[in-house]
Amino acid sequence: MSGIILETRHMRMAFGGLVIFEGIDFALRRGERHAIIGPNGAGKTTFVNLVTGLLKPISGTIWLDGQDVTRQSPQQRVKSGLVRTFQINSLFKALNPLESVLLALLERDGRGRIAWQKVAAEKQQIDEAMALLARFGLAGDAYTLTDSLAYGKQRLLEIVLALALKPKVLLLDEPAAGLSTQQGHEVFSQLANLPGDTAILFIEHDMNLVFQYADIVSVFAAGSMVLQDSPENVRKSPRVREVYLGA
Amino acid sequence: MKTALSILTAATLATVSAQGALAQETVKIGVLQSYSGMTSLGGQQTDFAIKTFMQKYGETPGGFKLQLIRRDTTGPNPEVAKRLVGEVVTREKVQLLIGPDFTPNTLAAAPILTEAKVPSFVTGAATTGIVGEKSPYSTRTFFATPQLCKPLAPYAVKQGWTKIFVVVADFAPGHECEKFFVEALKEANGTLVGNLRTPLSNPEYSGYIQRIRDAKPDGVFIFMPLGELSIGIVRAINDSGLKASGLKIMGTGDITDEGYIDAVGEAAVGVITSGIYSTQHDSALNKEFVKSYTAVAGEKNRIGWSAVSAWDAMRLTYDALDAQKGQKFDGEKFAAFLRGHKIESPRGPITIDKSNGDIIQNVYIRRAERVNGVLQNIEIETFKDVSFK
Amino acid sequence: MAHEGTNVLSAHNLSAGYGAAQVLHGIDFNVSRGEMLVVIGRNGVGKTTLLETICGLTTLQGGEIKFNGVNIEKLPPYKRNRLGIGWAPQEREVFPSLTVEENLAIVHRGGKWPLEKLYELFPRLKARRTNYARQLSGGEQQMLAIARALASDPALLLLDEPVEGLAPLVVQEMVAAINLMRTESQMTIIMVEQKHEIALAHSDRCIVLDHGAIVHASKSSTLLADHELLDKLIGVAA
Amino acid sequence: MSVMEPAPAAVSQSGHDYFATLARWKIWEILFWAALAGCYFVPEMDRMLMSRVIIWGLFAMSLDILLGYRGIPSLGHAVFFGTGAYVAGFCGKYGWSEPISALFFAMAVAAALGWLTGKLVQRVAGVGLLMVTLGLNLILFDFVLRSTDLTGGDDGLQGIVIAPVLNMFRFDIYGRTAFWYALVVSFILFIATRILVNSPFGLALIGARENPRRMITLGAPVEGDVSRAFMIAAAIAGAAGALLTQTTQTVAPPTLSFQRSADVLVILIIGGAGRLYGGFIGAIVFILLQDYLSSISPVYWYFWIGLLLVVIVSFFRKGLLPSLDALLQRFIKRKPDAPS
Amino acid sequence: MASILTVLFNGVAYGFLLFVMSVGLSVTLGMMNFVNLAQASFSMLGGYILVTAMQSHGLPFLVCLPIVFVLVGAVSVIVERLIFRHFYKTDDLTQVLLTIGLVFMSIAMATYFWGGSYQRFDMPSWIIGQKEIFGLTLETYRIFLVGFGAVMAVALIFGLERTQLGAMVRACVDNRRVAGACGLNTELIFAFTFAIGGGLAGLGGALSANLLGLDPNFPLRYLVYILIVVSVGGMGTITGTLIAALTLGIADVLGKYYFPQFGSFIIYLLTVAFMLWRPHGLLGRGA
Repeated sequence: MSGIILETRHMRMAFGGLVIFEGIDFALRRGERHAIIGPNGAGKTTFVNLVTGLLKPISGTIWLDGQDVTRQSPQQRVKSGLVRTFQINSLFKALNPLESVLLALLERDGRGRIAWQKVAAEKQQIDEAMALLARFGLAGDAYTLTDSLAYGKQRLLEIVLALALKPKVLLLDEPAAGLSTQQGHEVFSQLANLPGDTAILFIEHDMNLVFQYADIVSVFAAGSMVLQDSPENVRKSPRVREVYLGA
Repeated sequence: MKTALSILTAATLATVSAQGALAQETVKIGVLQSYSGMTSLGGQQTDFAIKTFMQKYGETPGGFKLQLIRRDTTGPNPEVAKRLVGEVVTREKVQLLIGPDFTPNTLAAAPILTEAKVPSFVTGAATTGIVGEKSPYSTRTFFATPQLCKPLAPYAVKQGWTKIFVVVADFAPGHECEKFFVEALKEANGTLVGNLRTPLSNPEYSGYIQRIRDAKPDGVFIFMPLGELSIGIVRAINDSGLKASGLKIMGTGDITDEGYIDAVGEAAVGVITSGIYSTQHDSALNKEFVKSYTAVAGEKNRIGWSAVSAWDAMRLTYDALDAQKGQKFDGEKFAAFLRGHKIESPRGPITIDKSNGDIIQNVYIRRAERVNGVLQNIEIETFKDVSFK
Repeated sequence: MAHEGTNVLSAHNLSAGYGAAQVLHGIDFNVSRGEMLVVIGRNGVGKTTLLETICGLTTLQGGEIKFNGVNIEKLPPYKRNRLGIGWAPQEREVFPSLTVEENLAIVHRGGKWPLEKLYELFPRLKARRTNYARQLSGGEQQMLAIARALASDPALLLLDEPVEGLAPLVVQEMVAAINLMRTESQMTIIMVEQKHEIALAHSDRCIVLDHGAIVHASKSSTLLADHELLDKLIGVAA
Repeated sequence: MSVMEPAPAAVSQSGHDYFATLARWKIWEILFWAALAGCYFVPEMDRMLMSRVIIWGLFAMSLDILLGYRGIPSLGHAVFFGTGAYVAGFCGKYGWSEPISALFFAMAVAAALGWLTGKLVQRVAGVGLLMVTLGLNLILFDFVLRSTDLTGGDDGLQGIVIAPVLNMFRFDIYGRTAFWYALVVSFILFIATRILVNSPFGLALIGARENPRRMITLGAPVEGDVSRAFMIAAAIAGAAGALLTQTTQTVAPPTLSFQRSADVLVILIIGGAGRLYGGFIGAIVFILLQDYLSSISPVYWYFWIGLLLVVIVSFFRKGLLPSLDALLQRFIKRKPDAPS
Repeated sequence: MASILTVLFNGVAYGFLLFVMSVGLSVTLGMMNFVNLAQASFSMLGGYILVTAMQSHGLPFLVCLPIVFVLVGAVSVIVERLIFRHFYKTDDLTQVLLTIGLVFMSIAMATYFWGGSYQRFDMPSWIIGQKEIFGLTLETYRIFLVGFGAVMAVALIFGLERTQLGAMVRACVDNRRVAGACGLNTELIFAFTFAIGGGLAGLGGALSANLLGLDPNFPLRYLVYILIVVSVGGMGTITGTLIAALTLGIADVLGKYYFPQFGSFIIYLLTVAFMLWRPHGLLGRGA
């Protein structure tokens, strides 16, 4: 593992009077597969929203690849390689997967503001979009309206959209939610095939998936990080059993 | 849809003109007034007046058969008015026009009427310099702003109401009226103690009325467009107690126009206005006019000055057509005939000016009172043959 | 009251869908008092549609449904609820602009489930009673949806994937709560669940849906034991 | 899910084809414009009315960029229309009588105003956006109406002189020049807009319409795009306004009234938003019917217009064009699919 | 000093006038999320019913008000059952188009039935003129308006907004399907709320028509004001509507007194500023 790619220092957050984090220190290393687990309402999604810039922390700093990005807009963070997916599908319903992925590629390559020539002229990006879709078994649905795709395929497209941006850090909020056990494994095995230097941070409730695919697990509970350790040690921790896993 | 419409229109036209061709020459008259929206009463009165007139004096003056083409200008909307004028002139081939109403519409229509040599009657626009100056074929039967705005100033000073507060609506006619009144007031040695321009969409006057109260004037002069504003301000001054404490309310006849005075209600009693026409005008012709108009329109639709202007436009049309009896209709001759023409109108005598076709008429100072339980404008003083300048 | 044996709900030759589209084809099943029936199957085979058909939210294209011996297929949803059918929908369909307490209060009918008892069942909700439902976390919304279904004092509870997206500990709590409901108040339950291990382990009987039709019905324990059949029906092995 | 057919070699090619087909001119499009041009030759056709229809169509199309493609409703679109109209009017009044260059100038001024408006509202959405644009519209209207010295107020600008187009075609009362001028300018701007909506930027606008939050997480400058969309829409609305001034040689406050903003929204929704042609179809239906109804029933035509709106939203929920399109699709589909 | 207080009082009175005019829309738009511009037409209908009852049937003013409330409420339920209920699920713009179409139709119908001119109101003598209160000369009708508006506001806030019924309505709006399956009779709740909203709009029309003048264009003339008040106040809150109405009313009257040259700018500028500051309105809920 070669150094830290994403870090939060004393990150504090509250909604009105309700304190979510007292001060989180968190580090993600390059190429790491890192899972966040914890009881519902522990602030896992809030953590992702803070890191990606949809929310602003009350105090503390966020560092991406050695840069302080606390004041950066979500767009700037995306440009720096920090990309996420959403817990509940957040796709372009009236577009098809090809158009959706192409949107991502055009933004990545800075060609999204071209107004004087046709989309069809962006040959390189179109080819890349088709290739990406093919890799995730979505080629046959490239022209199907996203809204009418099966749920599992929408989840996959969600991930393809994020991958299209060639992220350094990929944040996945419950990527297997709503999928059957088998589909969940399929998604994760695809993620396991990503280039080794892409760090992946994911929130997941299915412990089978967590223990099978994560290098390291952080456990959040009641506004703080209870434990950060290897899956085996987390599984054995009595504290984690008490707040999260149960008997 | 387009083609369907045009075929339909063409078919209607064909039948109409076929009927006309059998008899004598048809003169098509375009009637361009507001029939919808906030200013629709003008169009309504115009229609009643024309109908009454034609019932009374027949439909074939000078042997010409008249055909009316009505269009809705929707209010002061020059773009619409110009297009409608263009449409009735180029496609319907009207030879005469009653309207369009409102100054902006009149101004917009003028170039087309000049180019097509179509005589028109200005029955609803009061701005100065918009008649002969813009189209040599136009004739005004309405009034010009100074006719109403000037006489009240000397009248007020003569009554000893020397400190006057001026309230006008904040748009071009208001500005013009304010100018004329203030000039006349200075000439008559009155004092302007304050003035206000109020917005055109304005349901609430109390802030303004407090300003009037603070200025302690003898009288307030008001110019507001007919409708919500003209009703609202008189009522607001009355409700505030200012009228009861002795403030004289004056204004152009708009604020006690017969079409709206019932809505003003008790607040109107005692209001002094300058006007060109009142149903109470004492003449045989007027009594006859009121009787026959009411027979057509019913008691509920009272007679305002749009009705009289349209009536006089018809009178002038009939006179001019009679003069062309047996000839082919000629617009230029028609307009020329009217220059310097003088008629007796229900409002009193009127003269069409020789130089530009504008109107010279008596202006009356009236006081609103209840007559047999009905609010009326009683003429109390007459300024004779007031010029349009 | 129970005329047809102890059947709380019986569906006969049920066909339903949304508008003209047909999702369910000739479904037959019964649930008897105090029983827990689970409906399992792959994504999109019509499990949710089945529950919504019982609630009256779909277009019924044929067949009949009897609740406590009464035909209900023509009744509007709110009347079915008043007869005693409670529904806890999936996707956390709570009322976001109402507080937790309001969510419960507007449908509350007392009976076996006074508010205190609901809060006892889900203590987290009590802590957040004045918060708007949209401010709750996913798991809390799930609890609220179930509590809301109970608040109308149902004789039959329809649960749509009640443990989806919940932390393991909460899943255990939820399962315990469900068991409590059954033992304490003889509640009849129909539950749709993707996580078949949990579903089968805690239920009496099961039906398996595929393409809108029942392809298997048995005791839950039977199916749970038969790995081969389970694999064939819902493709468990990855 | 795992039983996906392997990507055939042709698939990547078909990606290009897909976008190329989307952008290709359809036969009905050519027919539409040809029919519009052909109106000129129909006897008894009111050409001034037709040029008005075309101008309204262009105006509605400009709103379509905002509403249909970016998903931003505006209740103040007449601000840009009126700005273009008044700028063209001022040009004509103060000696810049050459129409084409004045049209460009009017577009530029309207575009600048659009960009500023976009800056102002880019963080506002929904009702807030509607009310802010409505408020701006009311303020500008009030200003123009009251500034009689500058704008002529209620009477409108007087003394507008427009030189013949290309020094050859005079604007006459029969609307011959007006018709062609409006049609050609509108067609050129239509083509430009058509290119825009088929471009990567057009796709980005649609993306932000569908899901602005997701566009942000793709790194798109969503707020900047709002300004850009406003600027482009304003420029075209300004062109429509300038066309109206130049073809009628009149400009008065109704060109930037709230009523006009509402009308253009109605026209676009009637026709169907997000289709580029919705504005034109809506204008043809609405303006022609309005004209027809107000001439056969000057007093009560409001009733029939109202009824028209109610009927359209009842039976053509998404507007005429999409509803007819859906009908056509069903009809086409039914044939080959008949056996299954 | 006296003049400032009088102006302030007039501002409050104008604020309550705006409140009674807008509260009907506040109920249907705010609570039911239905953009019903035709509320302005219901207001007009209220005005015409008042006129007919008072002028033609000689009923006392105070007796007419409940009649207006009930009749307009009944009419609005009929319209709701026949037309509106089919449009609950459509987007805002479709609802705008539908209801503006109804407004146009109502204008033509009012012209047909009552004529194009302004109506005459002969108000009872106890309500016209002025009263001396704390040394200030105040208009009696405005005092009545303030009192009536205040009672109405309190009744609505505590009787509709903060009650079980209010929560039920919001639940139906949030998710109609689920609300039905949870035992709420959504049709009945919607119809009832609509009746309240329509009745209030009618009442607002009856109370304001006397001051503002009543003619067939009433809906179009005041639609913008109603929209401004409801949006500035924020969707879904009667309290917000009240605060917005009072703020705008006082600002308008004070502005006209101190800066008459700005005319209507003040109210428009305030609207723009408020909406930029709080796009969901003063008390509105976030997206």
